[in-house]
Amino acid sequence: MTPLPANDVDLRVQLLSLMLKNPVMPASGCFSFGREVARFYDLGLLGAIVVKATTLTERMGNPTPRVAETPAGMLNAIGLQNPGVERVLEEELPHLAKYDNLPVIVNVAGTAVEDYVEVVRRLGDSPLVAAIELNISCPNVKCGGIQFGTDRGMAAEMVAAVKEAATQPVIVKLSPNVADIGDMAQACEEAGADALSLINTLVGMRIDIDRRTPLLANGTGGLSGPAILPVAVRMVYEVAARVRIPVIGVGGVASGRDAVEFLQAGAVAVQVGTANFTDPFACPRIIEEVRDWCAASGVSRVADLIAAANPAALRLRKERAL
Amino acid sequence: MTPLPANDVDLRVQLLSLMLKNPVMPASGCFSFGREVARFYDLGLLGAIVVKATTLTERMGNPTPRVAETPAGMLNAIGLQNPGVERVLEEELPHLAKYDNLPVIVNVAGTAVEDYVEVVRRLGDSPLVAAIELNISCPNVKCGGIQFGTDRGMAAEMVAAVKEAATQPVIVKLSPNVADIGDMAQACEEAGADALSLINTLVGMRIDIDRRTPLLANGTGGLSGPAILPVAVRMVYEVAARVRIPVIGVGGVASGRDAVEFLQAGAVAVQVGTANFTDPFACPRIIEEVRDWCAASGVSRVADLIAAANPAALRLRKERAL
Amino acid sequence: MVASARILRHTEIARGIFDLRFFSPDAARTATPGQFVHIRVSDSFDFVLRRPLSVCRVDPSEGSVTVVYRVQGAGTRRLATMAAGAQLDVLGPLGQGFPLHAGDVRAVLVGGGVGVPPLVELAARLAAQGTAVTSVVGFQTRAQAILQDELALYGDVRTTTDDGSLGLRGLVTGVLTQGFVDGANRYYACGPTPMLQAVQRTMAGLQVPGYLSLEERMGCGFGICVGCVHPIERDGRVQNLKTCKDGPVFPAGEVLFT
Amino acid sequence: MVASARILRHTEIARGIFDLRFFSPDAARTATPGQFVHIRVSDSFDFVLRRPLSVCRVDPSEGSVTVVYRVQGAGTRRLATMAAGAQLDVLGPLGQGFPLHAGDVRAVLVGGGVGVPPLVELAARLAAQGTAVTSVVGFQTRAQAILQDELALYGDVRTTTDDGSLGLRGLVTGVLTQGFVDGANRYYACGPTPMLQAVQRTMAGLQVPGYLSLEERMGCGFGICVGCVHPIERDGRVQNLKTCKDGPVFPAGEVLFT
Ligand SMILES: Cc1cc2nc3c(=O)[nH]c(=O)nc-3n(C[C@H](O)[C@H](O)[C@H](O)COP(=O)(O)OP(=O)(O)OC[C@H]3O[C@@H](n4cnc5c(N)ncnc54)[C@H](O)[C@@H]3O)c2cc1C
Ligand SMILES: Cc1cc2nc3c(=O)[nH]c(=O)nc-3n(C[C@H](O)[C@H](O)[C@H](O)COP(=O)(O)OP(=O)(O)OC[C@H]3O[C@@H](n4cnc5c(N)ncnc54)[C@H](O)[C@@H]3O)c2cc1C
Ligand SMILES: Cc1cc2nc3c(=O)[nH]c(=O)nc-3n(C[C@H](O)[C@H](O)[C@H](O)COP(=O)(O)O)c2cc1C
Ligand SMILES: Cc1cc2nc3c(=O)[nH]c(=O)nc-3n(C[C@H](O)[C@H](O)[C@H](O)COP(=O)(O)O)c2cc1C
Ligand code: FES
Ligand code: FES
Repeated sequence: MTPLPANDVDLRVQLLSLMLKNPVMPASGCFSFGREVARFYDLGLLGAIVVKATTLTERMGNPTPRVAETPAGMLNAIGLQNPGVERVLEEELPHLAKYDNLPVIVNVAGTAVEDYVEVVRRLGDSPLVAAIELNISCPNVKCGGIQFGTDRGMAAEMVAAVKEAATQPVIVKLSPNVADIGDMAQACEEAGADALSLINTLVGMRIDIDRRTPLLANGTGGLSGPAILPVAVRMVYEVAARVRIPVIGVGGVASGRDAVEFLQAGAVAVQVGTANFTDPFACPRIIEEVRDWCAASGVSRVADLIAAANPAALRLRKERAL
Repeated sequence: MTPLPANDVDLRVQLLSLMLKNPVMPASGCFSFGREVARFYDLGLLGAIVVKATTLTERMGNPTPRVAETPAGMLNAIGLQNPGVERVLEEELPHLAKYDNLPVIVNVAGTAVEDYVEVVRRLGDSPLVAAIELNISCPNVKCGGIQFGTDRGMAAEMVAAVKEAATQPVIVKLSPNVADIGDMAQACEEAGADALSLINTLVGMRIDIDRRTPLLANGTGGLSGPAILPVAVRMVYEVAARVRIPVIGVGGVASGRDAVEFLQAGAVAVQVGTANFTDPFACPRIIEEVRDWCAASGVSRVADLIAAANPAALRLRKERAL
Repeated sequence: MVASARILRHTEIARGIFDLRFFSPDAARTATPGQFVHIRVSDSFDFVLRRPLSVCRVDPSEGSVTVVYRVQGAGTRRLATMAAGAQLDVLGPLGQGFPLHAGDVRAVLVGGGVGVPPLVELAARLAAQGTAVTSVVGFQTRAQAILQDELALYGDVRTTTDDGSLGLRGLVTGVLTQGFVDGANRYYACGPTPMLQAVQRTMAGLQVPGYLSLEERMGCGFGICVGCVHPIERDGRVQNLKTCKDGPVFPAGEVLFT
Repeated sequence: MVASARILRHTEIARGIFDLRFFSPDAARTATPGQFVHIRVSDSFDFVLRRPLSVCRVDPSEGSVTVVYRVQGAGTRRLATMAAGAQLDVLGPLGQGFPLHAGDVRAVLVGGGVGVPPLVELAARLAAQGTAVTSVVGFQTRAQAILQDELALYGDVRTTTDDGSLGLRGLVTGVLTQGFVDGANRYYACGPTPMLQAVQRTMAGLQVPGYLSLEERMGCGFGICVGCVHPIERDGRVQNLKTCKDGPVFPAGEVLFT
């Protein structure tokens, strides 16, 4: 393949009805609602934005410490702190209206199916919300969240109920803390999910050995960052070869090469989480690195990379395109 | 706590009927049968030795590449290459007889219950073998291995069958690729396991983006190394609070502090895997680091650290001691 | 806001405590006392999180910022290996620093351990606006005492140590008596949480208002992870505010401890 | 066997190709051509695996070992930043090198790219025992050609490049004709797997026995992980032997390619 000028690379990818200007978006909970990062760069550069998990009513979250460092990663146990869906709609989202072509994806969490449904219903009235990301995989709250993501039947029930209430497309975010991710993915697809994002965090723990107690106040937390990238790539690879709906890759993306790896595994786009903490400019940097890699590798359309290393997924993609 | 002279630290821990001179042993598959490392240091320094997975008949393993590097870790897909139990007994183990007080733990793998049982039966005749480690968690062979480790019923059946055939204590090595590790642990305990070791590797994948294909010939591989330590600590913590049999901690141990972390989580000993590749002297170094940490922290008996950060596990331990 | 800043000076000023000065004209111009910088100690994934360190001094004419830190764990140990001349990845200044009140006649500054550094720039600014400064600083032991000479440029300094090896034996609160705070309009405190809690209680009893600079573990340092919160009673309700963005300095009367 | 070795010299000898000399008297004394050293490029967990590099030259009097490597990925990129004077964590020499046969009159050495380095020490030892040496070395392009002068000290050197920018255009096997190998008792080859495969086939056809130095991804480098195996036909059966311990050099006739 002969190198290309970087400007000749077409970075666009199609996600459901949305044509994203590039395949890179921040991951939920790692970008708040965008206001802080807007001080650093133009959010209009992003392919899309996924905002912090939103629940029906305000949540205070867990006690601190809520974060801990691990080799090539971190643990978090935020516990879904957010002001509740009404204030999210009134106070947190409006500033995003000023960006051209910046699809806003709202991550939804809760403790019972009815909560999720109600949040989704309220978001349904907002023209700013391009899609819902259903967080059935949060490991950091006592009830709700992750158990929906590790039980096939509960996941399917949740997805079906939410789909009925939703006016926007529903992306279901899967938990990696399962024995068979392909099966969970299929259950969600069958229940009506429009797309999947994976992975949420792995459950982990660090102990403060000098104080002889878990470092996080919550005990356990969610492991994210480069450490989990190989697990995420494997799951994306497996799921993309199993379902016909689009898959968004999440987990440890810190460079353009990482993003390309997820695309080749079968993802149509990637989310960037922890890397935003290490480097506030991570997202625009990764977009440029994807562009540069494509140019150097003679790839004129980034969409051509999708599932390039995953023949079974590529076959499914082609079938779908027919 | 006031510091102690390093020589005053008692490193011994009790594992089943074995009094180990210290809590550090190499992990299966990361030390071969000990011969190569014996060129570097006296194996008699180790708390115990766990040798490479042994199957009924010789196995050639998977095609190469079999290893890949990942952030703070590596993937492997060795595929259980080994000369089969007869040659293991005849050629690989005898050299270990010359070490005083070096319990030899043989890791057993296979594809069907009968294979496992037969290997265990043959090992039963060897006075050199102090314990069996049942590998129901190898992610790198097509049939057998991991499916026993991710299905409650199959695990229990396997453990029961092996226990019936075994003359030595049976340690069951658990897979982390499950939604509920505590439940798997309990299933194994109820089926008669004498102890548990955890974790084996997480299933992962890397893609060679320049060649557009998974890097490992096998596609997926097992993720090990510091990256997985928080997952392993969490699982040890959970399992130690759930079962009454002893737990051995494995996953990412690279320093004395890491070993102490596992002990405080509830492990009675730790296994060191990937760190042997980074540093051939990892095991004796970690033993000395544990000693130094204890001395600096005023801990006179390393056994007192077990479950120190895990009140529920400590309670179980005390009940058991009564 | 994010800069690759050259290290101008890096010296050990007490056992395991370092003074690090780097070149960052923007930060030197804009930083206020009580704000912090968020430093990436290595480009290795061993450290995916940055380390927050308080601004100790700024020198706008030299374009330099100084932080003073103690080697605590792996990250600060790594930082301590970096030599003058090397480039440092610095984000900041971040957060809300100590508010100055122009009419204050006298202020009491209370610092514990590596909570002392931000008080130095604060003392300088208070003195510059004509507020008399008295400092009370506490350390575990003499070998870890730092920055008393710097603080002494701006007013009286009382020192306490846990073991009595320097100054008064005991805690900083032992110094904070009615007579000592007489005439003080305000206090400013930074140090470990138990100290802040004790100071808050003592000064409330003495009816002196003030500010506390809180220390919470941080993910991002600029408000996007919601990791670093502390319960703050404000507008009649308890809120978990971000210490990196809404703090680290809060009015003492608003800060809740559990 | 494991040493913290001081870097004596570290220079870029062609675009992205470095010559690294380090001080290791033991290794310099015991290493044989075809053996390798296993280098830890950083103490960061970003690199849990060491990198294998062939011994290119040893100088027992100076106590030095030289390796020549190409920057390939993150690890060698990191290695390339280390300056002379720095300490390097080196394990080795490891593996089985090229066997020398005292009575050989003439040997043909075949190298491709960064497979050329081990041939230099080999050529020196062959020459020292009176074996005439002819080398054939292939590169992608002129800018990546290395070590021809060093090899020329011990005999004729033919060069090929894929793009014809230096020497013959084409592959090394283009040179390996009946006439060329005439009188050769043996060949020694090191380079990328497709090259080794082609050389093995060609030389078998020309009925010259020889040795291949194989390249497999390594975990440990000394035999404990069983990651680096290659199928070898020995004692009448196919065995997956460890290239780090039983190799990297094997008799060409035993090596199976799929
Ligand atoms: C706003 C603020 C200002 C600070 N200013 C100073 C200062 O001027 N001088 C100084 O010496 N120290 C200061 N600290 C504490 C300093 O940030 C920690 O000592 C340092 O981050 C420890 O890093 P480490 O890599 O050595 O420890 P590690 O234990 O390896 O750190 C692991 C993780 O825990 C975090 N962490 C560990 N200890 C603390 C702690 N006590 N407080 C907050 N995070 C911690 C680290 O930032 C990192 O994310 C400040 C903390 C905060 C929140
Ligand atoms: C016995 C032996 C001798 C070698 N001698 C030389 C030499 O003298 N000069 C030289 O330039 N190169 C040599 N190589 C190849 C060299 O080891 C790799 O180029 C190097 O490991 C790549 O590391 P990296 O960090 O740059 O690449 P990365 O892609 O970041 O490496 C990731 C992992 O893959 C391994 N890897 C990547 N490419 C290769 C490869 N081609 N072969 C083996 N492992 C690889 C690395 O060792 C590491 O474990 C030799 C390889 C072997 C097996
Ligand atoms: C601090 C923090 C908060 C998070 N909050 C959420 C959340 O609210 N909803 C959600 O679906 N995922 C949440 N996640 C998970 C991330 O969106 C992402 O799935 C995960 O971190 C893996 O990606 P990474 O390795 O790039 O961080 C959070 C992660 C972190 C680190
Ligand atoms: C190269 C390699 C080979 C392994 N082979 C085995 C094996 O044969 N049997 C087994 O039970 N575990 C095997 N394991 C898993 C380790 O014993 C250990 O559970 C895992 O690597 C986690 O520990 P670590 O992070 O310290 O490496 C292997 C791991 C590696 C890296
Ligand atoms: S540290 Fe991330 S919000 Fe404060
Ligand atoms: S690299 Fe580990 S056995 Fe060869």
